[in-house]
Amino acid sequence: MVPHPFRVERVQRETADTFTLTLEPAAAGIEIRYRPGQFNMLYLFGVGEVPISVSGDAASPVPLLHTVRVAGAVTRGICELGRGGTVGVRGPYGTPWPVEQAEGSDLLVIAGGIGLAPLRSVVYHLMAHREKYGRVAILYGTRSPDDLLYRSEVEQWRGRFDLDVDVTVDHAGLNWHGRVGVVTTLIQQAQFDPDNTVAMVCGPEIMMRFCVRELEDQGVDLGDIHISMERNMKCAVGFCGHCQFGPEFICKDGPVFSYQRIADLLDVREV
Amino acid sequence: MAVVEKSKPKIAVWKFASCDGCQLSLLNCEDELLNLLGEVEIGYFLEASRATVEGPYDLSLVEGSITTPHDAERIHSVRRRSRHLVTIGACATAGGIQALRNFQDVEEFTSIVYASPQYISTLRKSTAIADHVKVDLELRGCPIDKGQLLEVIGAFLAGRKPGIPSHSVCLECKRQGTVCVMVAHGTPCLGPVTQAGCRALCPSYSRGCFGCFGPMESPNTASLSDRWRQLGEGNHNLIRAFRTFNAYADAFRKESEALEVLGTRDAR
Amino acid sequence: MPDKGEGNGGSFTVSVEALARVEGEGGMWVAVRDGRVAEVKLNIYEPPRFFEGFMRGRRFNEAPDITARICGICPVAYQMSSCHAMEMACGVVVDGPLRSLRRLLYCGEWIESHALHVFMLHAPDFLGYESAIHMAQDHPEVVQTALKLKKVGNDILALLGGRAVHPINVRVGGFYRLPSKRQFAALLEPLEWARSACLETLDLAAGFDFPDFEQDYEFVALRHPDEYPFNEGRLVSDKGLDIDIEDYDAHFEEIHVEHSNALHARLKGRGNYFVGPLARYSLNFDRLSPLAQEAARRAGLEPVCRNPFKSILVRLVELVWACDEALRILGDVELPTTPSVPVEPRDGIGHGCTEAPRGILYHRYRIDAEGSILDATIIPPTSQNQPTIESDLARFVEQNLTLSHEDLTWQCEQAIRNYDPCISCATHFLELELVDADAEGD
Amino acid sequence: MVVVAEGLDRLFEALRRREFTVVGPTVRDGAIVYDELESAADLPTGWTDEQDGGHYRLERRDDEAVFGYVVGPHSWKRYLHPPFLRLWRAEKRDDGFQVARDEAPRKPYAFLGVRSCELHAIAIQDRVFLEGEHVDPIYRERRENAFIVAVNCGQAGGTCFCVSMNTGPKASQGFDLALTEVLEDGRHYFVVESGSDRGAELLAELGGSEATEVELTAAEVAVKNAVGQMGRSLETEGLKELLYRNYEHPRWDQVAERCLACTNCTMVCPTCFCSSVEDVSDLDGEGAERWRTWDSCFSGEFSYIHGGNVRQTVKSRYRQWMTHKLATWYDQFGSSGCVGCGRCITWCPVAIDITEEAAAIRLDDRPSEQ
Ligand SMILES: Cc1cc2nc3c(=O)[nH]c(=O)nc-3n(C[C@H](O)[C@H](O)[C@H](O)COP(=O)(O)OP(=O)(O)OC[C@H]3O[C@@H](n4cnc5c(N)ncnc54)[C@H](O)[C@@H]3O)c2cc1C
Ligand code: SF4
Ligand code: SF4
Ligand code: SF4
Repeated sequence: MVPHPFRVERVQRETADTFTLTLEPAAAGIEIRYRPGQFNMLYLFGVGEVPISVSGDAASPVPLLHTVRVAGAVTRGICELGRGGTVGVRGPYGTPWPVEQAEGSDLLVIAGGIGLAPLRSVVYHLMAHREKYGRVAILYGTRSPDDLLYRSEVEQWRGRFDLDVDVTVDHAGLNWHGRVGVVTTLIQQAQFDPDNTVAMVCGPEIMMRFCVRELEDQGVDLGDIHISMERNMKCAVGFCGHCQFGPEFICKDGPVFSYQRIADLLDVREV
Repeated sequence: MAVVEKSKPKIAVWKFASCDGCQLSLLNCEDELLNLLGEVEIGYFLEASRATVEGPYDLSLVEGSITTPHDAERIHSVRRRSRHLVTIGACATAGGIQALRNFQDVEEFTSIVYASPQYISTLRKSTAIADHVKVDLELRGCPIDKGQLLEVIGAFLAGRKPGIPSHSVCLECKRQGTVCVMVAHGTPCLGPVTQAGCRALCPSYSRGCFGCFGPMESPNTASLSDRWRQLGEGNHNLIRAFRTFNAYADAFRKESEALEVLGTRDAR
Repeated sequence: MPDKGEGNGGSFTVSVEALARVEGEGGMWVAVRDGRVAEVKLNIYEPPRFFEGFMRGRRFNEAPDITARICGICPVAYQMSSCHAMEMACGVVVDGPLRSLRRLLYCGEWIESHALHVFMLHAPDFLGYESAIHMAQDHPEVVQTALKLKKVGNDILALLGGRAVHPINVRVGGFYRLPSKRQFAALLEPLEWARSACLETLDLAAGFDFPDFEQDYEFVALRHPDEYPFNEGRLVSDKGLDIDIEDYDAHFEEIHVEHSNALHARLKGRGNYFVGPLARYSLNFDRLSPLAQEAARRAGLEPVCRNPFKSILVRLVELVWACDEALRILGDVELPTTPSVPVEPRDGIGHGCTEAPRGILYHRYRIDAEGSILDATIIPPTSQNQPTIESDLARFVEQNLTLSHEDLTWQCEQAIRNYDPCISCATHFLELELVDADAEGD
Repeated sequence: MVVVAEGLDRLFEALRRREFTVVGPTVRDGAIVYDELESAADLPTGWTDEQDGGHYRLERRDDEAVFGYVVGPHSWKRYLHPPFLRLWRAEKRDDGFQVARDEAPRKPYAFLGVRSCELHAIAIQDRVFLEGEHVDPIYRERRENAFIVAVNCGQAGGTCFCVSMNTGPKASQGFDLALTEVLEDGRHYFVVESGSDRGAELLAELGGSEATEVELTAAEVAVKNAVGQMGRSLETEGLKELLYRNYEHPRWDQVAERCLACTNCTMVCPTCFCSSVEDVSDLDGEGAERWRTWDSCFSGEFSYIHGGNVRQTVKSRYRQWMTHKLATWYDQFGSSGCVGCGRCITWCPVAIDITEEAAAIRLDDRPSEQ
């Protein structure tokens, strides 16, 4: 439970407040092998520690990629480190997206805002194993065009004939020629077989709720919908108790849950 | 990368109506003061130095409440010259003990004015700094705890969020293993509605908390008042309990006013 | 030299808008016309806080906690004076080991307060620094000693009082809870170190340059049959005053002057007087411990000292004594069986006068049978010294008209700092003028 | 085995010889608390406690019983899962920083006077810290080395309900030694049972005699008495499902009117394990530390995520706590999170009573609409 020092090799600016860090272990022999959807605890010396999903390709765990949005002191400090800086990393923790179970099905990857970060590993995975899946749609929504993550990469995905990539924004600017509207509208237009589809959804809780409702309307089984949850986390291993959500510990039973498992709790306020 | 000599952050300490105790807490950091002086530049701290450095200041610590028209002006100029402004102590965060005047009837107070000529000008109310300007952080206590003061300065230097919890005194009391004075001795205690920070000092001296750190984050003062009554305290004792060093902090003020409405029946 | 008159015939003013290294907010203003000091004002603009006003209607046992908030530098003094006053009103005497522990607590405050003043507020004047912070660059060891010494005082306060500023363990009748023997024993070693550190510093400070400035003050202090005074004694002066503290009112008066938010105190029919270390020392030299007396002599002090600039030496002598006294108390104190004696309110008047680090602090309360405070009077040392400070300034400026303006200003400030004035204390009184409600807010 | 009262001195000696730090009950500040003990003289001989909701008083007994009280405000988690703990310290280096764990060797604890409900509480925390995917090394080190001397309850307190929770009053497992104190016919002795090899070995050093039928019966009777004295009871049948279907019950609003969110109940609960970490830094920025401290689901910050607290209302915090104790705990760790020790009832300043709250919901079962 002690963080290992990792060196910042590169800081890529994604949006005004979001950065992707490329991290290499500072000492030999440290390697964090993870699966898509898992997260690490990132420690900024003397400042604090926060959970951040891995946003890289799980097949090549070095270097480690994390996409961080500035929310407060720790995330700001991490984003300001710059090349050569050091972050402490411990992990990986939590449950992964069920990419193996989804083999043979159509796949809906639905992201809102920063929610694309933990799903990018899924995209890498399915591009590497494209033949194992049916139709694949990546549906991505943000508040404005300026909030889109991984722009050029998303463009590349869009260019692939074996992926349906659809992007929408809530509020368009002058230079936006794409879709405008909430991400749920993309679901209505996506091509998938509701009886044989696995959906992976990540974004603000309210956005996930609406997506689930839409998917349900389209006939997707609640057990085939997976979402990633966020709660306060101090230890990431189920000791500190902060991340409890009813009977679940978000850190070890989640963050990725099948919707069915937590549906009842999501209906109750302030669980 | 070019090595740039980082200039030390400038700290200023300002005083309004107060007892000086909170700023003294800074000088009372005997073990850390010299280290601290290695990390910061004292730009303005009259209690300690006749030398002053021009602003703007990176961190201003403001002690005391606003009680005069002149001070009501001065605090704006302090704010303008401060990048971060932290209030220290009950006076600065809630008006202090001198806010007891706020409850006095104006007529009543003028009637006790002495016959001798008046040269003082003062405002009707003693108010918190946050009632006048934007405050970045409030440090509670009458006086503040020097450990918390160091935490704020240390966090400021490190760029982290200071660990200043807003939960009750009870949590600290229990962590320390102190025996609850209310449950085990029947001593009325404001600990359950008071914000932690003092390391639950009074109960550790077998005394009930009298609320010098002001209300905690979700203070259920009405429920505690009920309990005090069960322990035999009359409403007027309760009113006095809520009206001491943080009398004008919202939750305490409202409770004392509600109790006043209830009447001052005394169970003594 | 700038705006300074040429020699004796000039007219100019010496003013400092905000005095530094004093507790609280004040300024000074000295006007010189044709080589004579025409006007002196110690301008105390620290806002008044009306303690005596809102003490009315509070319960008698709240006085120690509430009045402590008058001053964060000497809260114990307020707690002691109010406890004694309330105990007198209720007809209770706190004696024996509890009394000794109160003295021990007071030692803690003296050590803390004197160490702060001597090293961090006053010494920089003699050594030519703007502050102890600046002094620390050239003399880190002095500042380290200062801090360590202060800490010894604060440790006593923290152990017996709960914390250094506004202790929570003092009550009418004694304490809430007593520390253990083992905890007390831990104070011994640091106190022994402190005592020798003070002795060494005294020898050093004896070599400072002191302006030649002997004045004919009327010294007023407590005097106790066999102790150097803290909590009890008669009020005496070197000009014949010798009264019970209950008669304070008959002999002293407070007046309000325009330029100050603090009241001025005077001896009725006689005028200015002087309280504080110099007065205490000069009236009680024979009550000091042999070690402290010996140290005073070595530092070149006579048993009576009339030069306020030498108050730094006298404070050091008192520091030696306070360490000595604390060690004596710790050496033979038996822990009391209960932390306090019961005090039941009754209809009455109580007076308390104790020796705060800066001089006598007088409290008087009238309470009713239920223990409600009917009225309160609190006269802190700085109010009492204010007229004397002003007259010192006048004489000092007159004697030093040849100094550069800058030096004169600094030395005037120093002349004020001789008194270690505590301005927060001085502005606590009752009168209040309300400005128009419309002027409120921003 | 039967050991006379003086045998406690020999017990201390034997534990001392084995280099244990003995922790047990002692009287301090008007309560019986757990602390490090020097000798049997530190034990609360002749004292008892009177307990009710929000009420605790230390009282003199009219006999010399050593363990004639119930449980106080402290629990053993203070030692196994301490309230303040430095997890590590890190120093800045040219190439980043280096973390050093605190690995100071410490003497193992011997816990003296552990009640049956407390043994169950320890077993519950074992499940949290030792039996999951991750193991807490600090807890493990303290726990594995601890020597446990249990005491069977000869009387129950005003807020006890271990019988309802199936956790007492007699210790059935998880101890090295278990004592039953008997004061009868002018005799004062302990019937001692060993629960482990090292317990048996130590027992042999206490100079006892084989227990007679009469003595064994006396011990049994003492424990039986306790069963009949439970001050509280809690119906556990279907409790988990009951609470799961009553997330929106109006009772939560009612209890929130009284609840102070003061955290006392969680602090005194022997199974509550929540903690926080605090990252602190030296003023010069060269060193940093991480501390772990007890935390509580009653505090607002506990559930803070960027933008606000998830559990804003006191209602939701109380519901989280009680539902955790009595329902979600089963799903998380396979048992109740409550052992019926009654501490949360006694030490709640406003006398909120978990048994009463559960009963109220049961009485007015209102499954929330889905
Ligand atoms: C499983 C998981 C994965 C995450 N993945 C990412 C990611 O890939 N990229 C990203 O930018 N953010 C991610 N977050 C959110 C990120 O953890 C928070 O933004 C971060 O904790 C804010 O910390 P702060 O100190 O900068 O902000 P502050 O708002 O000052 O937060 C103070 C403290 O509150 C807690 N806290 C605040 N917000 C959150 C939160 N949303 N979740 C958990 N604890 C919080 C933390 O302990 C934090 O140190 C993830 C959160 C979780 C739980
Ligand atoms: S216990 Fe209460 S009154 Fe006492 S120091 Fe702490 S906050 Fe102040
Ligand atoms: S919930 Fe209450 S009764 Fe149950 S174990 Fe915790 S403190 Fe004891
Ligand atoms: S239930 Fe009682 S002890 Fe627990 S938080 Fe509420 S008031 Fe405090």
